[in-house]
Amino acid sequence: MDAETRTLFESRLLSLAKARAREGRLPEATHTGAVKNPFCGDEIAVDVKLSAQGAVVDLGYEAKACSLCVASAELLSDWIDQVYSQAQSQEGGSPAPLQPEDLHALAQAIDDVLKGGNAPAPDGFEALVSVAPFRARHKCVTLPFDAAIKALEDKQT
Amino acid sequence: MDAETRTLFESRLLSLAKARAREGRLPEATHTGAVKNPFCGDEIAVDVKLSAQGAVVDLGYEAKACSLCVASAELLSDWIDQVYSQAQSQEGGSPAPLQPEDLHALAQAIDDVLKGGNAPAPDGFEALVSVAPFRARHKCVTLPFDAAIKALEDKQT
Amino acid sequence: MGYDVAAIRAQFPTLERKIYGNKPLIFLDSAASAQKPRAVTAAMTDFMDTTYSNVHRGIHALSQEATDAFEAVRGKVAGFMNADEREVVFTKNTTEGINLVAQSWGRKNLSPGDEILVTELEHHANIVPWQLIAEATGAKVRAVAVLDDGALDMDDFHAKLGPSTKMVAVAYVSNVLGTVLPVEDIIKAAHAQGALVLLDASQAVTHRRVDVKALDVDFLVWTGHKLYGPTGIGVLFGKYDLLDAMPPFLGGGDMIDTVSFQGTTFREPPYRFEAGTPAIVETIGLGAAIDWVETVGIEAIAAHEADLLDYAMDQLAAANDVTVFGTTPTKVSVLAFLLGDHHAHDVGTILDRTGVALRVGQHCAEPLHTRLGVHSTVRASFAAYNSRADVDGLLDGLSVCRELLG
Amino acid sequence: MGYDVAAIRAQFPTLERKIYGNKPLIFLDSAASAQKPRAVTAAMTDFMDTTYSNVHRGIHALSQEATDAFEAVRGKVAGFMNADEREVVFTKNTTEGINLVAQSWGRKNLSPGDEILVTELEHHANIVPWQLIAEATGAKVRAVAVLDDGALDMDDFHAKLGPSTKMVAVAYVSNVLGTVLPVEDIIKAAHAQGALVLLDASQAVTHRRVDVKALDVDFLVWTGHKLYGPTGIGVLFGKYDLLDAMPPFLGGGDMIDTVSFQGTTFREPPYRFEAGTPAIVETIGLGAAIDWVETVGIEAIAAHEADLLDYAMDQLAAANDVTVFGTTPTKVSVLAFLLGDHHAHDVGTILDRTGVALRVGQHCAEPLHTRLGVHSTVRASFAAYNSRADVDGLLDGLSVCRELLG
Ligand SMILES: Cc1ncc(COP(=O)(O)O)c(C=O)c1O
Ligand SMILES: Cc1ncc(COP(=O)(O)O)c(C=O)c1O
Repeated sequence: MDAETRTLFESRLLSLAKARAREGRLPEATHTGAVKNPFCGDEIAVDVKLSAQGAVVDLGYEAKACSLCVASAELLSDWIDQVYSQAQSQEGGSPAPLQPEDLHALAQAIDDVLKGGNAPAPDGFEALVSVAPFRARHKCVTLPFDAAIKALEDKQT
Repeated sequence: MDAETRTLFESRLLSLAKARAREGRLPEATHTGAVKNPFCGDEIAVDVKLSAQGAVVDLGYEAKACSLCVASAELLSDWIDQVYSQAQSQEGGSPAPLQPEDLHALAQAIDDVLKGGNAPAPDGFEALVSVAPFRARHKCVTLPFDAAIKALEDKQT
Repeated sequence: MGYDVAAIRAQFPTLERKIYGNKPLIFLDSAASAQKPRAVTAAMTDFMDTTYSNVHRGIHALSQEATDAFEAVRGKVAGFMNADEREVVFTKNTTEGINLVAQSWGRKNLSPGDEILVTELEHHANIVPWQLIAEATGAKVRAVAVLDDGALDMDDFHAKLGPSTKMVAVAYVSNVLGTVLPVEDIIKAAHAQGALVLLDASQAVTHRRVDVKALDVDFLVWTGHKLYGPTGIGVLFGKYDLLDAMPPFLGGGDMIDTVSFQGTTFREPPYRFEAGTPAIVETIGLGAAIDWVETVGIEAIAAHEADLLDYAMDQLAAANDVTVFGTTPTKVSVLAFLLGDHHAHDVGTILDRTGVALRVGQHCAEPLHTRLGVHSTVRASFAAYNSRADVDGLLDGLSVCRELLG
Repeated sequence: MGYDVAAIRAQFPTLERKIYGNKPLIFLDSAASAQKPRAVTAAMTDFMDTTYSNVHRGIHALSQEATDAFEAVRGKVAGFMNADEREVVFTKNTTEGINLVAQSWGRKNLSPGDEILVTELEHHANIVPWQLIAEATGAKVRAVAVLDDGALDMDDFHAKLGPSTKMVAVAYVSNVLGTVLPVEDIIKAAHAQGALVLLDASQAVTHRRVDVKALDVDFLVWTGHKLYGPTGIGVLFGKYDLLDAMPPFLGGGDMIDTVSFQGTTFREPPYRFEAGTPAIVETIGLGAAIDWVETVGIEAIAAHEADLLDYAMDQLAAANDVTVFGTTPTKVSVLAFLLGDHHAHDVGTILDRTGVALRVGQHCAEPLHTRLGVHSTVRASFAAYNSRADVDGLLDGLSVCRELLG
């Protein structure tokens, strides 16, 4: 097998996808976004619970999707969690509100990485570099981002 | 110019078409059939007046059509006239009734001539032999026959 | 003389492709669309280089030649499925053919309370057009159940078929399971209830002889690109009297009798349903594809494919981690499966890198996947040009999948 | 550097044809359909020989390559007419494009009392679809008059345009008269009344640069086979928001979001309107045709054709027995005429035998011929590959007609 494929399937993406550690719907979500990849039928729904101040209280997702999509959702959950809730509240300040623009920027950065740009992967998303040579799979990776953006752009549920 | 084309356009068809001697609608037609060649838009209507016994009392046509179609209508009028009205009545017998089958048979014979079969042209239709090499014009010649058959198959008007 | 697969492969230039550097292509995606033999591409190019002209419209020599060649294919298509020429309507693909019937026949003949019977295993092309016309007319679409082995549930069919059923629209062969449906029984039962039957023969004409007269089917549709022919051309068969009673579908040139602002009248079938400049070159290509298939022999192709299917099924059965969907005895060489609990996409990605081209996902049959309780499947399909070596290549590829996916 | 018509002709194999034994072909029927340069046939064959696969559906290398090539043409088409990619819907021809808008937009937006404004000079493809949808919805089709010289009667247009007008569907260029309509004025006036405008640009894209943004047109349709491209492929441009508000036209694969018997949802434009396997190879060919046209330069082609038209018009004017239809200053190289009072068919038959291929009849524009008070016309049309020698051939042919027809 070629090196690219080996790298992809030996990356932590596969184990992330197997563990599905963060999967689960939020019964008390304030925002929800579901998207589908019509080419393969893969689907993912992302739930977010924001506080009145816009801070992330909780988030979850549910996916009928391939390993790359699930892994990407896991990485995204991690990131949101780290950056917008726990990290900030540990320092005692009030948690930063999560804005659609933040996700747009992140999605753009991920897209650049996939398209093989020279920019380094955003912190925490290094594993996605291995998907770059697999053009037909890029959409698998970006699907959770689309769902999350859709969730935030949605009015409160 | 090639011989085929010369023969066609020097045949009596062109002068028949110019004269249009028999053109005219029948106000008292018992049967009427109109057809159109959708490829070029040419149209012809054939009127027939039959006696109660089915003998041809009168016939006419009106055509917005090319010279070959008009010439063919002229020849057809002539033929019906000769065979079914005047000719028979001159011999003192009662005129033979004109049946759709007679026209079908005639149309078939003309078709054979056009398609280049070896059968000789029916009496009176010899000039149509010159149309045979012009496949795209066959329909022009058969259009009046289609109209006449349609007229006879029509119920009384 | 045996089936000379090497000689057949040599007629398909694409099969010489190397991918990912130096991997020979193992093309197992013919159910999505087949490769084209040189005879087809050459017929199209020759026609464009020597005879091209619009058809049905000119009196000049080229237009006459082009029209003759075009209409000769109608005769060839009619012969291929034992129809009359005037029952052959050229469409752009299967999808357009089904929409044509749904819209033209349906708008005239469907009313609230009427039912259209489809099955759970249909391609979306044989579901969505009926849903659209049902919504427009108040009719209802009902779906016959599929059994676990991929067979149609004939009890459910008979239970759902009734006096309200106006149309039974079913696949002749499933594009996922390969199941050949008992269409003779379906047609007889439907006719006994006064319902018409449309067969989606997209995956049937490629694997067996189809005879519309013997079937006594009312409408039958298929698509050129799966029969080794060009894209952009499909076929709708309809019994003449049915076609003749149907209003036009699309309006435009060639399908009219006379046009005026007082009122427009329409031509007889099949022309009434062929508005505008047809896919002339593609029709010529379709004629060449039929010639090609008939030269090899559809029965010979079917026998060869059946051998490949048996071989593949045996090998996959030997591997304990492969689940095959569609295991009826009447099955053509379309083979959907899953490897362990791995997502089809991951399997497909790895197979692709080993040179094996096949399709993963729902294959435009989402309701069937819902029924099967799986999200997606891997589908290998075998055509005239596939060999046992291709099957071996698939199995080797699956070994790599096991290694990488754990 | 001048326009090297010999070099251009050399790229069209059909132009080397001899007919009726040894007569060189003088092809003056490009308005019906244009001949294909080698670049187009080669692009199609190369694609079928190396890259062919169904699109949008596979993850394997070939499918990805085919999809990329296919979608790249969408970008090329968008660039060609200054649209956005997602505003480009692939159809099978102009006729389907107009029917798509009539059915999809029309069924949603037309009600009794509404009016659709067309003109007396339209091709049937821009009349019949509106008549069909008018009949279905209770709307009314009205036709703007044409003046004796072939210009649109703008007074009549303004008189008929009003608050009831919901759609103005007009030809950009007449396929019989060659008249270029004042589409900028038409669009402004229509928008001022709240009506949408569809331009039938079938005969426009071949003769001039078309810019949908500069025009601010709502829908614009054309067909590949007249632009030196393949049959079976056409283009519908629609402003994105209009497309986005339209229900689907045909249902099937590729245009859906999710399918179930509980309810199906549809994708965004342009995919919502592209059901089933598209004309993949033909789309690739269309891309090659656009490249070919842009390499020669649409403006250079237009200038060359204008020169041929002037030359032909002068020669025909010198002959006192020729009546030309369409004599406005804004006229492209489409030239309808009659010789004396001879029927167009007789003239066409003789011309054909001299090697001149052109079209006679009503050119799918029966109402226009009714308006002109003639039953049919002879139509010569000049394309990129025609030369002054072709015009001379036409004139020689007319001399033969005079001799034989008296
Ligand atoms: C002005 C015009 N509109 C529409 C059409 C129809 O195009 P198509 O037959 O490719 O649909 C044509 C050509 O036939 C045309 O010239
Ligand atoms: C069973 C079946 N029906 C319909 C279709 C649709 O065919 P097309 O996309 O050519 O319209 C396909 C193939 O895609 C098919 O397999």
